[in-house]
Amino acid sequence: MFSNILIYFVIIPLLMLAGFALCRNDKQIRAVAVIGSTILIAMSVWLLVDYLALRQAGETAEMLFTGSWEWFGPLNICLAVGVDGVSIAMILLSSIIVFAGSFASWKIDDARHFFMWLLLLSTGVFGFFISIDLFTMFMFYEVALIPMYLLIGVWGTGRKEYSAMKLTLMLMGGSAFLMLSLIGIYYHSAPEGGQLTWNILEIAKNDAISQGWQYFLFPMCFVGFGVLGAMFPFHTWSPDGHACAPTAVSMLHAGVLMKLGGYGCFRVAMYLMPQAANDLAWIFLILTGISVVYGAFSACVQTDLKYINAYSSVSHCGMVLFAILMINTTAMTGAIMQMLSHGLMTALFFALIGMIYGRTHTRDIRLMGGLMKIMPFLGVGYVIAGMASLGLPGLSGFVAEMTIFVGSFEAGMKDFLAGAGSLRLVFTVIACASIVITAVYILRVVGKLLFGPVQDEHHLQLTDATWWERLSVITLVVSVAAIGCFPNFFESLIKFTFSPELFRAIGL
Amino acid sequence: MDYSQFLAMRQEIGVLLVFLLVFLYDTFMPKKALNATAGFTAILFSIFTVASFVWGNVGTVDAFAGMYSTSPVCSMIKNILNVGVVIVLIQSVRWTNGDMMVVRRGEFYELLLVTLFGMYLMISARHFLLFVIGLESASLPLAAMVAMDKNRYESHEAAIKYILTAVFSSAIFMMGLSFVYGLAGSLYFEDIALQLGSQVDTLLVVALAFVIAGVGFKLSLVPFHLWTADVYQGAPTSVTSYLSVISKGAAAFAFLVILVQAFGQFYSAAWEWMLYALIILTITVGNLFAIRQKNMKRFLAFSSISQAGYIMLGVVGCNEMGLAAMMYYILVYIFSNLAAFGVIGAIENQTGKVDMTDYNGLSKTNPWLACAMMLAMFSLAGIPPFAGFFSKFFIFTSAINQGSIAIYVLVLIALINTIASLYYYLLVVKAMYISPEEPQIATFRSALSERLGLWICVGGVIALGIVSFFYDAILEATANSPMFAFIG
Amino acid sequence: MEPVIPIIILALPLTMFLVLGLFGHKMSHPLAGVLGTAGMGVTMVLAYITAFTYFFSGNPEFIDADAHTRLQSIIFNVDWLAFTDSLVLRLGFLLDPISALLLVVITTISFMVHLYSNGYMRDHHGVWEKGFQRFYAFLSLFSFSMLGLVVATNIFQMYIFWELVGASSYLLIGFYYTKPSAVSASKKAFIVTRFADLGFLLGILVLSAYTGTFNFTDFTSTEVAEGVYRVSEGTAEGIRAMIQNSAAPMFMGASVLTWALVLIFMGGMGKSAMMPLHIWLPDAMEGPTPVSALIHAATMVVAGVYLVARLFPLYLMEEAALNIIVVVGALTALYAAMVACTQIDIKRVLAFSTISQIAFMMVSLGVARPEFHHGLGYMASMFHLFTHAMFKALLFLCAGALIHAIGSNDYTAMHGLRKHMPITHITFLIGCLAIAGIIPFAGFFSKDEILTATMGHSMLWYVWMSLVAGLTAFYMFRLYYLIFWWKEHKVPEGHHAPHDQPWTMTLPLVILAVVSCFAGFVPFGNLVTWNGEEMFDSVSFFTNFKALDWSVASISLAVAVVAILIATAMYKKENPLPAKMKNALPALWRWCHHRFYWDELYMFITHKIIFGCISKPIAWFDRHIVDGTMDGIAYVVQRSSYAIRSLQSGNIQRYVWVYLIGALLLGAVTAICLM
Amino acid sequence: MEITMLYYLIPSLIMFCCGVYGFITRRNMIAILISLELMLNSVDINFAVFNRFLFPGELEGMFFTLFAIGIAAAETALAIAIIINVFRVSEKIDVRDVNKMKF
Repeated sequence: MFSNILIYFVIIPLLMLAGFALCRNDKQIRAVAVIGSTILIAMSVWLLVDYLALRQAGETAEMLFTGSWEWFGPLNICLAVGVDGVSIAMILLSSIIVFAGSFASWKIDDARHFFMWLLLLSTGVFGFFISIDLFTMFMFYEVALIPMYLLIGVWGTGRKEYSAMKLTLMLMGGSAFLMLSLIGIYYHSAPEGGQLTWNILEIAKNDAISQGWQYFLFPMCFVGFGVLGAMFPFHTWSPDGHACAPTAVSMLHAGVLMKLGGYGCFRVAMYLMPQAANDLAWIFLILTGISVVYGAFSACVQTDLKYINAYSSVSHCGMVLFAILMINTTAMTGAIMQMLSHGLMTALFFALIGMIYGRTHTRDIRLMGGLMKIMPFLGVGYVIAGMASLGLPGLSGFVAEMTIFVGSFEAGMKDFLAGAGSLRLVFTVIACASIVITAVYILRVVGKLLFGPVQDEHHLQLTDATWWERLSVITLVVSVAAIGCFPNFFESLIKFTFSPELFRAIGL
Repeated sequence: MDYSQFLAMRQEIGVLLVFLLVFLYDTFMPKKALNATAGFTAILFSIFTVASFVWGNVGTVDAFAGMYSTSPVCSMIKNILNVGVVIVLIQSVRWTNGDMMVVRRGEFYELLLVTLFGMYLMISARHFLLFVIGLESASLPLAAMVAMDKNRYESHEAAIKYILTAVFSSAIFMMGLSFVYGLAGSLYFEDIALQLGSQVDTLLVVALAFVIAGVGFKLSLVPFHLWTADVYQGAPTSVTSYLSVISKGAAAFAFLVILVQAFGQFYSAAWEWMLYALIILTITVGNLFAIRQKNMKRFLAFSSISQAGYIMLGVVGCNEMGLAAMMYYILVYIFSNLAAFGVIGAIENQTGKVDMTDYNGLSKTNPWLACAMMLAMFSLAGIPPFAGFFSKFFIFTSAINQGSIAIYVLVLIALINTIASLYYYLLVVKAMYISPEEPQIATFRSALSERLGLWICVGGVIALGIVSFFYDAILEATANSPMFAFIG
Repeated sequence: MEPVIPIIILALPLTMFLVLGLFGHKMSHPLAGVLGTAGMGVTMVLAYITAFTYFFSGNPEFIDADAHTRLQSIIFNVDWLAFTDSLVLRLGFLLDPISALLLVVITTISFMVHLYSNGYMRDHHGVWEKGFQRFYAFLSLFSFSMLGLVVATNIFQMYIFWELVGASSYLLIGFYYTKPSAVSASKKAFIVTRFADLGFLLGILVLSAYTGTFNFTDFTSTEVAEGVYRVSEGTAEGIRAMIQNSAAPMFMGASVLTWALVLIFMGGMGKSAMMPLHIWLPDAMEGPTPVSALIHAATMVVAGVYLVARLFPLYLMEEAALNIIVVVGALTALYAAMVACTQIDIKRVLAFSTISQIAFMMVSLGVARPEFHHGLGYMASMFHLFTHAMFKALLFLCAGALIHAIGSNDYTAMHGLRKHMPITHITFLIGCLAIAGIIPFAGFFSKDEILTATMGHSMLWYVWMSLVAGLTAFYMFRLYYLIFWWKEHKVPEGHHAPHDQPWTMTLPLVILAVVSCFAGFVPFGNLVTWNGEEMFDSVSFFTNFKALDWSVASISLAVAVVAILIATAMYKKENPLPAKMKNALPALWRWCHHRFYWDELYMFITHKIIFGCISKPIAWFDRHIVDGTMDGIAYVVQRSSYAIRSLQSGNIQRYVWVYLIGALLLGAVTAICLM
Repeated sequence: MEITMLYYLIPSLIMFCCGVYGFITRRNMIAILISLELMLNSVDINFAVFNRFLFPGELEGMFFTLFAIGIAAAETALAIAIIINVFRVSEKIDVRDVNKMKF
């Protein structure tokens, strides 16, 4: 068991957790946080390199580094792990954001407990991404959710109690549906008389879920994960939750946790129930298509920086689910890219917003202005994040969105030419329109917040970023630019995942 | 008569032995030594518990012409209850050592052991006469225990409410039994099943409803639950914790035994649907009431009502998996709930405060207590990696094993209810950790016994789920149980 | 050709951007300026070498000497992002007549502007502008993006750099970011072009979905050798056939190809400020004047023209698309010229003049047909692009010098500057003559060819465009007179008299003025034609002169001269004539002065409709309906919790009553259900 | 007239109903206890009657009756003790006053 590298993605956060408990002062806590998160990044890079080397060597198995250890034998629950390109991308994303998040919360109050909860959350996130057993996956999923309550409730600002409660309850509401559908999948995971299993790969191989059951289980599964992916109309936890959360939590939550939703939709809902995914896609296409433009339009008139970003996340994460539903290799690749991209840039956004808020003590854009002059580093960072968000080539948002658009349009054309309706096509065009709206709200914020005359005399005394803040921002900016500049690397990493298995049942 | 039959009852006899020793100790030891009654009982009972784990299992044996039956499953559930009792005993040390309890210390333990004996009988009874004796000896002494807090009016009010409703309930129960007897001509579970055939008539349904009501009273299923909150609130905390976990666990098991052994063939015809209705009502109403409770004990009373609904999910599955899941749920529930009551008891003993608002800012003054409470709440709410998550997951899984769409709907309703329950469990966490108000409770160091009890509970809450041994052991005990032969 | 030099051409500006952007604030101002200028200088030289090699080396990669046809050559092409197996986004370097031409234009103007900015970006006391290094970094970024755009090998690469030039334009317009007007102008520019780019993107998606390729060469050319292509109408016809034979060749009454081309043209309209997407360009003058010269006069704004030219063989397949281009271009040309006559801000006059001139190029492309003089319109368009870049950059840089000297954008603060700033005066005059189309200045030749091509297509548009040419001459000379003549310049108390600027600013003026004088003699017909075929058998300095169609040339010359004379009469000396004119046609003047209220219309659409009628209601809906539902569920649960509290009345008798009813109901309901 | 089972069962049922009615309507707790006795006794009658008429060869029902009587006695004793306790603390015997804990 301990010879499998993946296990350490869970063990190391847990060790860090123990380390925090033993630390005696903030300095040691920070040291543990930095060392731990650096190890995590190093491990994910190692994993990435190892994975690519194996693929290069002609390894064609769907998942690599697999391992399965029996846990609850009678129910066939195993601690099964394994990764493919998508998981690795997500693991990489998570470790980068944990790293940046540690630096962003350098001076947090009660650092010990903060970091303990944060690392519990990370444990859940990593565990979720490495698991290929539905039970452990779901367990880690919930492990990742609950620390949010305390992180927001204790360290948050504003209406934190309300927001924390709302966020937790809504997400748990999603997971209620999810749990039911996972159990349902378990009971249909094998043909009559076969050994039931929770293992995703085996379920997919067995392909025993009948069409009727797929129709029943798929919507619940998709909605369950979709809530975390901020799908309209279950997204309202996101603005309130983000607005009240402390910086690192917003980063982790928007950056990684919301990806759990998209990843789950892809890995569980679509992968295990492709028939229903194909037939029922239209319902969710409409919902996610609405998410995309709806979030963008909502963001246009918000005045709170975090609200703007939260709605923008609704729009961008809607794009992820939207693309997944296209059931088209290109679009799905784009969806994963978008997850990566959105994760990084939204983490960057939230980091910067947190830093700005820490100085000005307001997030209302009407009360701020001309900050570029006062804190050029943060200002430039914000502009870069904004540019990434509105899809400037060379930054991550562009490649992701373009891949999605090309793929979706292809899927739409295919439907259209086959006389299968033009829903996909129409919604693709609508989704494309979001790039304009995105530009509107991003530039609106940038213009009001950073440019123009200084609004508040007191702001003139503020200082620019400290070194740890710079480090946090630079890490994220470099990651965003790396994806934007070398998309082919990530694209090919991800693409291999879309094996014919996924499309087999629907004849694609 | 074959006296070796008594060997099958070795667990019951063990309890009686402990009872006798405590009684003798309490009666004949000099007054000075009585301070140690609590410790004596706890140690003695712990020894019994261990012994019962080691020698308690005699395999599947019927004794006394089949009135009494024990099996690995029965011995397992008794052992599980024993563990809970050990924790209750440890946690109650400080309370019974209080000034007020000087003269009644022994009584408390004696009554407690008698009720435990009654529960053993309920579990092992395969004849309704024995069952009724067990039921009554499990509930009548409890009334005296509830009234133990002589100086508090609430304690008496709780006791009167308990005894009156309990007697009413047993009257209804026995009324139902009389109909069953009239229809079947026997009070043996097996004979009932054989005699009744599979024909359902109205009288039988009414009798069944009365029987379910009678046992549902012990389990506090809605609408037979109304005594619960008042009694939990009024009773001394140690009694409440005993009432909420041990008595409930025993009743749940007995309920399952009655339903499947005596009325198994009417499963899909009659009581499956009754259970659905009761489960939905229990979970929902329990949650709705719990939402706005301010008194911690009352709050946990309603929470335990809704937990009972989840426990019942193990019954509707009606198979070994369900049985195992139910027993596992009871085990986990014992640890989680006793952790919560342990904290409440510790704080009540120190300050006398039991309101949720008193817990504001507890994490600042008593971080360990707050942490234990939080873990208990998370476990009750079913948050991983704590044991409650696993028990909930397994009980849902076992229920769905039944496979109909109706069960999916039922589980979905139960799952949606978990959101409401999460809400009120988080309210406690919120009070302790988030509430900005000044802490109401000063920093204090709780007694050794309380800390020991809490550590055991917290250890259980963390380990029971992650370490799969416990679940596997239970499942092993339930495997191939002949109990479900009559499920049609 | 080895890809080394092309790579450096692209890499050098990018490096400069990164170096100046990341470390600029640690450098001294002169170092940053010199570094930026030198980098651009090197790039310019390399671009010249490349263009020269392309046009004159006779290398078979570049020219089919037997057929006298210039070829398209892909110097390098690397995969950047593989969407699917066939749809691969590559970054490459396509060398053909127009990209070589644009390389020259961009690097020249860019270098001039780099040089010029050394002087412009500091005040009279030599104090550097704040963010001077940043300015150079952005200029480098822009140059990189623009170069990447013109050498694009596929339409998606073009889109990438298209976005990048948009962004660098945004950054440069908003260079004075503390000035609210600059911020809003930059925002406007970005959003309007973004909107247009949406069309471009959709066009690309449609085109690629049908054809399965992004490559320009797959749309318009046939491969003659490895990496070498020749423009061919046949390929474009093949594309058209492919779409016509597909399952859905028509959409809403027009062919899909038309839709795709019009959508792509929409992107061009945005960047090239065609009506109705022109509104950002006049506002973009909020940026520093060198930026206006580089981006908003010479290079970026012609990207739309370039885009259409790049896909010209494909446009030829759809008459409808070309007609739309002509109509849009002609309307824009007239509109912009009329508005230019009434503006006070000298940069705005120049901006509208730019719009009008680009519209000329568009019209020229729209009317170009292979059957008329080897596609004369195409050549004329590119020719005009080239000459216009030179003289318009010159005019802008002159305007910059004036603004720098006076400190205001309005001609009302200038007047009579000819004696104070002689060099600026002369160069500005040359620019005006060039744009007015006076022989032998550059604009004359290119504009004349445009008019010829237009006449070859349709008499209506010929008359129309000639009128616009006359208007052009009129408003330019109006501007010229109002700046340099009209009345004596009054130096305000305590100020120095205005004077010519330092050499860094003057030198580019002189160079560009010289180029404007002689650019018209470049034998474009042999260099840039739609299919690469050379127009003339042999060339000399006077080729263009000889090839003039005097029937057209004399008319246009006459129109220009008459217009100049009118302007002279009206504006040379202070007189009441302009005021009288204004009062004679008040409505027309007001509409022109307010630019036909386009801005107000857009304001209405964005603020009232998009923000007021869409965004705000959606935000409200989200808070109150969607979120309200969630809160409402919680509220209902809470309320129902209170509603049923009387169940737990505390009364034992009620308890057993409920118990009994419960038990009876349980039995009764089950019994009834069983019957 | 032959005395059939119904002649016993109907009075037993009436007794039971009276007991329930008494429990629900009487305010005195002692009266409530008496009502409970009525209910329990009606159960006893049922068992005895069923045994006597339907299964005359056995004694199961009779035994049950005996035990039930014993249990009823224990219950009554306990209940009276608690009622006395309540009376001592609150000086009240009205069941409707015992409702301090509610909702």
